[in-house]
Amino acid sequence: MSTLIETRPAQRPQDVFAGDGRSHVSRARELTYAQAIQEALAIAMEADERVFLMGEDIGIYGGAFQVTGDLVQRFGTERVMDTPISELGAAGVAVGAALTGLRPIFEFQFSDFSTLAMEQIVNQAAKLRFMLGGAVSVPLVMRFPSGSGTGAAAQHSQSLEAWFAHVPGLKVVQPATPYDAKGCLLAAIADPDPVMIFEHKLLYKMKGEVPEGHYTVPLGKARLCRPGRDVTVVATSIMVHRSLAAAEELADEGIEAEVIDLRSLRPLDRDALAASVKRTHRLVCVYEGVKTLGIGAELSASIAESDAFDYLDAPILRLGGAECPIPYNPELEKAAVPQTPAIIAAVRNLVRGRR
Amino acid sequence: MSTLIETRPAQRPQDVFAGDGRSHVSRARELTYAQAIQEALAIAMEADERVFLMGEDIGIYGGAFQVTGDLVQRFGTERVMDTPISELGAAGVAVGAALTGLRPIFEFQFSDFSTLAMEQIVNQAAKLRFMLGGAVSVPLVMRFPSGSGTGAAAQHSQSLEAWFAHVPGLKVVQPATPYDAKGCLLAAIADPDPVMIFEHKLLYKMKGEVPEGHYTVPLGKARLCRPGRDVTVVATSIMVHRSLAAAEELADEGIEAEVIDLRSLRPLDRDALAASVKRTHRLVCVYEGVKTLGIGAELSASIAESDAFDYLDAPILRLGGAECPIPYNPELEKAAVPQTPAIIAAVRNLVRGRR
Amino acid sequence: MAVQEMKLREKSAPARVRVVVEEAAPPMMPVIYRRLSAESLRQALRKMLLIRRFEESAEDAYMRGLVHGTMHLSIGQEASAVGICAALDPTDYMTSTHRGHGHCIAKGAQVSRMFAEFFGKEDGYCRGRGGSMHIADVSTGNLGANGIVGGGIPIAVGVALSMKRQKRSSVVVSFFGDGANNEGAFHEALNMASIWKLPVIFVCENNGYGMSTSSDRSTAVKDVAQRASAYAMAGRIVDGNDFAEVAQAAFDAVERARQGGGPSLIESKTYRIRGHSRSDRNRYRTKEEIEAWLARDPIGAFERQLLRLGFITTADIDAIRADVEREIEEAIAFAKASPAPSIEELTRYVYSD
Amino acid sequence: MAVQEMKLREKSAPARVRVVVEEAAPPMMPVIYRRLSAESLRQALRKMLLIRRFEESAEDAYMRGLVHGTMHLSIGQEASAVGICAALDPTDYMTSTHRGHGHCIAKGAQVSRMFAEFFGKEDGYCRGRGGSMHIADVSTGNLGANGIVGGGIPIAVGVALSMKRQKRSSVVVSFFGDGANNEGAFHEALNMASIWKLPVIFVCENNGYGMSTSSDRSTAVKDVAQRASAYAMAGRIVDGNDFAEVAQAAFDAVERARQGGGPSLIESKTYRIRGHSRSDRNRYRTKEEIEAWLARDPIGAFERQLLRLGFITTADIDAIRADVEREIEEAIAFAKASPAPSIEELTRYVYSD
Ligand SMILES: Cc1ncc(C[n+]2csc(CCOP(=O)(O)OP(=O)(O)O)c2C)c(N)n1
Ligand SMILES: Cc1ncc(C[n+]2csc(CCOP(=O)(O)OP(=O)(O)O)c2C)c(N)n1
Ligand SMILES: [Mg+2]
Ligand SMILES: [Mg+2]
Repeated sequence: MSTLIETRPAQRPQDVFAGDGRSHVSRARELTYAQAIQEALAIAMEADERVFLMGEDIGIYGGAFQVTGDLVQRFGTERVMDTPISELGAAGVAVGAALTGLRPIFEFQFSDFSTLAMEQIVNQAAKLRFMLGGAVSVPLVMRFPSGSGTGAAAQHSQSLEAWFAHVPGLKVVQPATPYDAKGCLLAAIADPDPVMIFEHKLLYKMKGEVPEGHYTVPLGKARLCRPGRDVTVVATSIMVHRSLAAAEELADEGIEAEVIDLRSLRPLDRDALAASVKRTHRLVCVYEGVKTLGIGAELSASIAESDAFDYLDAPILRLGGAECPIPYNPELEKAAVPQTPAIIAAVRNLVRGRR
Repeated sequence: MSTLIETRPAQRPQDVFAGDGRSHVSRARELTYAQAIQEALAIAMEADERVFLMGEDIGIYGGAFQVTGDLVQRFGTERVMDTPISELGAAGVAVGAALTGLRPIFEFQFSDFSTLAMEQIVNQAAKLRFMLGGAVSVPLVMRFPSGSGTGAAAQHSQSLEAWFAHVPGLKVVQPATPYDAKGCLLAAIADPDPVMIFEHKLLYKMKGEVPEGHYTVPLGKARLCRPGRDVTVVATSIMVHRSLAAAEELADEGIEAEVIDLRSLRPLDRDALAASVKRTHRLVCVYEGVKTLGIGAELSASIAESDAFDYLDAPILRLGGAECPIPYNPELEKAAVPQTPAIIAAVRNLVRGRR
Repeated sequence: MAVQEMKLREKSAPARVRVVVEEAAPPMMPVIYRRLSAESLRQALRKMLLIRRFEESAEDAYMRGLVHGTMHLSIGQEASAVGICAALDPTDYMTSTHRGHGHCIAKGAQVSRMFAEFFGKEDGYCRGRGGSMHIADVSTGNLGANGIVGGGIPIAVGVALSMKRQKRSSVVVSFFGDGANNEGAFHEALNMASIWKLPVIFVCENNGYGMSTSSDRSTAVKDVAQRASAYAMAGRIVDGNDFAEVAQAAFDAVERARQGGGPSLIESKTYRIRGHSRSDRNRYRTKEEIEAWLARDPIGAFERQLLRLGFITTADIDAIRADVEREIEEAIAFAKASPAPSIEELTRYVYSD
Repeated sequence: MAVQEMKLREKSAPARVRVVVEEAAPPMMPVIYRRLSAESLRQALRKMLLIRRFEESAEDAYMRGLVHGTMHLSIGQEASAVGICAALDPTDYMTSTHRGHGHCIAKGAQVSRMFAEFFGKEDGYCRGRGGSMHIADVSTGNLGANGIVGGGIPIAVGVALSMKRQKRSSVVVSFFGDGANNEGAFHEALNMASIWKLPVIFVCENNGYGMSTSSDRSTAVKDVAQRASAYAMAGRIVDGNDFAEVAQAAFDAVERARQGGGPSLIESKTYRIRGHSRSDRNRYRTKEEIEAWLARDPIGAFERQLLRLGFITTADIDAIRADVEREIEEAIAFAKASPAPSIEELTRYVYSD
């Protein structure tokens, strides 16, 4: 029952595989996460006329987080379209375009504004294919800058990915590295169904190796970042890095944590997780979304109902966001989501049997 | 660590307690779930001028499910306000009214249309008090007719309560009986914070004992519907009844299932659930929302991380909605959500150790 | 009813609003009929009759328990659906509403597959997954009814963007009701269509009510067409029960759209004779109001007009009616005989895979 | 700039649009000044100066790392905020925007508690939980800035409903930008305010851009005020850099609202001198444009006018400026000294209990 998990390092050139003939393996360089996304967008637009970008201030402004940068200079305003501040309507426009031959990539300026477009995303994009008995498909990509840590307070700092992962018809990914940011985006663009990509704002400036050219990271596959025998730590997005940092420190204490980057929330790589838990017998889930009903709830429940249950030597822990909106004050803001010391303490206590 | 769980029967007259002086204990009669809600609305409006109703077609039409019925005749169009088809704006109107002295009760015609109002519900109603450091409160009640079984297909049959339960600042209840429908609603109206009430459309015609007059059911408390030693079945809304039916049949086979009606999704009565699991050593969660990241995920994870984990003799099972939109065809529609035979089979297999 | 066109000032022009009211009664022979062959007029009548009989038969099937859920019938609104679609090519697109049976037929769908859908069968347009509220026929450009009021409007704008970007000459019609015009989606969609000059025709079928709520009680302006001015768009009111008037407006708007002139808003004033849905107890309308509109039945009026103008004979009409009857009967038989979907395929069509 | 008022036809009146354009230049002494005491005019100037210095000091504090996150400064828009609020009583309400510092001060907030909020302190108006984007002062009726563009507009309508229902005489002002007018929330809110005749004044501060996107590229009509006609509402354009013009429109609209005459839309044409937020690289505007608007600085113009009309002397102005300077300094000192919230209280204020 175990399944494909990639091994470290995260950015192996051999991850690059031929997707559609245009792909080629090539040297990896260091790019930031934002640059990696921009490169993916450029590659896709270069290769396929149908691909275009929509969003607020993604043109001359370059996007609120400078992800689209200078793409408008290169591809023009027809393919890098600034929309009015009309999230619901613009999402509907993207759905209509996707239904009839185009491949829109929609940037929400902040993931929080998805609250205005849930109708189009959830009732239309996610369900149209099913409701019409397969007569259509909706090849739509949406990008959501998410998460806290920028001092932008409660309405600009949410991590809402769990909502989307609750919705059949959507695919939901949360790349944690520049490599995955590019590869998942290219996979999403090639996908015939709506794919929601949650990008952490604090990751945009993070650097990592990114191969040139076209490659894809398969949607729905978790990634093994660090093998370990004592406990499985499954994390998403920025929490992958905090969990890896925690694992380094724990190693000094003799605790070997296996760190898994979930990468995809729907489909969910349940088998990979179960296989890891069968090896380590302990599970800690780390995520930034509100703890209650955040992705960790599903991960925990998935293991608790699987045959990995019998291998568990300890309760399944979750470290998620606090049960409050994200506060403005920087100290409160930090306290509202898992930080490395909290991960270390939780894992240590679990492995040492102190609860 | 165990906590208050009420004992059966569900509709004990002694549940009635003095809430605010206007309450009185009285004889219970049979009312439908819809009538029970209507009675609660009438009592609250009679007692408190600030209470008023907003929604689409709740006036002369009486509501899509005849919940408001003839209330407009009794209270006039100022207090039973038909709104234009403007869910986002009308939700904002409710927030503004709640902020400044009124007590709006907002009916979504179908819970699916909440997708249009997530902005106001999640960014404003849920967060305003926090964002303003306690300077305001938002005493707002929203009612959401939910669930499948009416042949209304994918955009009129969703069970989205888990989304709301993921949002700190909201309270979320799902009454399963006429008794609770009335008592939870009266508690919600008295509550200073936003309360979201998810009502199952198939329950509206269900009859049950409902005391006259004012009483409240505390928000955040689960209800023990049926004691049992072999397994805890925790269910929400209509699944409570299917679980009770399953328990009756299972009793014939010698399996005694303890059935808990969760009633409230936020706050969540984790202690009551843990106490029950410690007694029964097994847990099955039954809910209609999509299985992945539905409320059962949180229930399972909550037990798996608690000290009740050590009492578990078997994996924690979840029966939730299928991973698809609700189909129109009636047979497919039934197959998309848990039905009594599936609950029986799952519980039986779990208790008998067949997995 | 007089055609009323409000041309709104160009973006940079000085504030000035010109209101042109053509007061003259329609001429004996509507101008638009010069563009339509006698055969196409007969076909239009046939479609209107087919819609009427489809709706009545669907209602009947519902009573017999063959149809699950609810239905929103468009009886009384046939001229609006057929008049608009008369101006469309098969390659043009449409988004429709919960009250979408008429639009679907008008755009060219087969009633056999529509009935099959209503009966929840595999031969249905949605393989039994969608039902009445999601009836669609992608092969004729109908992207579907929609359970969400206003949900189709921005989608139509996206389709129009797609056509323009792909340099395809297709235009898009977005049907919606008077109730829908108070949704934010309406506002956002019309604004975007206008700034991007997209080939979309917004058709508001104003039947006076959104469910039980009259336009008076829900919409701040008397005529939805007035709102066109907020988008620098042409807004036009037509008698939705008059095929010729609807068709004229549709041809004009489609022509404008195809020539790159951008979007238009047509308000088609009409009436739904039946209740909102199957559960409507009709408490919010008077018998007199309904009867007055029954007297303005679009099909009867169209028949009389075609007879008067010599496009058709009573024998022709009888033949068409009989033909429609036969088509409906065969369609129902087909639908009944169609297989039900397999429970094994419950989660099929969620993803493309 | 000429005052332009478009009165739209009543719902049931025949189609007719009257456009009244008052072409005359403002008289030497603005009419509205007859209603305002010399003292209140000096106070208005003081508030404008206080806003300006607050913004500059906040910017400075941001550079020094005292302010977390981002900020949206309203430098250049002071006359709009103060002109509108001049017509309001302390019991009147307001909803504001992400660019809300000026509104907050204009409505009567203390800059000390505002700085404390920006510094994330317990004495802040939001106890350090909200920051710039949620700055509020409920005691003076300011229900808060809002991080969601358009988010406050329907809330304002709800407050107005609340006032009407409770028979309180308060009115509500809803500030929003030109960008916000393309949100569905704007449409839905204005429609409801109109059908229910609520005492709300919608104030669109049109500074030409929503972030980098000019009105031209995002809004189908040239003037947002034109959209009032879609809600049978009075729409009025004012020079947002001219205190008197703004105040006149505000007094008129407030009077109408208080007397039960329903809502109005005021479009206040202005300009933000700084970038959209702290991260703006200003790629979308020309230096010339910015300089042209700098020459139309609302504060300088107001000072000159008050001097010319004899309401104030240069010595007065100097005294006010010095006084403002002192207030700002003391406020910053207060804010710095204020305690930080306790981490223990992280989840406090989520619920009332
Ligand atoms: C977003 C949304 N809100 C409410 C409803 C419920 N509903 C369905 S049809 C309808 C009335 C629509 O009125 P109108 O747009 O005038 O269309 P008509 O039914 O008159 O054809 C309502 C309120 C819905 N389906 N979707
Ligand atoms: C719903 C929503 N969409 C987008 C944003 C991001 N955003 C913040 S301010 C702004 C521009 C607003 O423009 P306008 O309404 O004209 O106000 P201004 O900034 O010019 O004062 C944008 C796009 C947001 N905060 N909320
Ligand atoms: Mg209607
Ligand atoms: Mg602006």
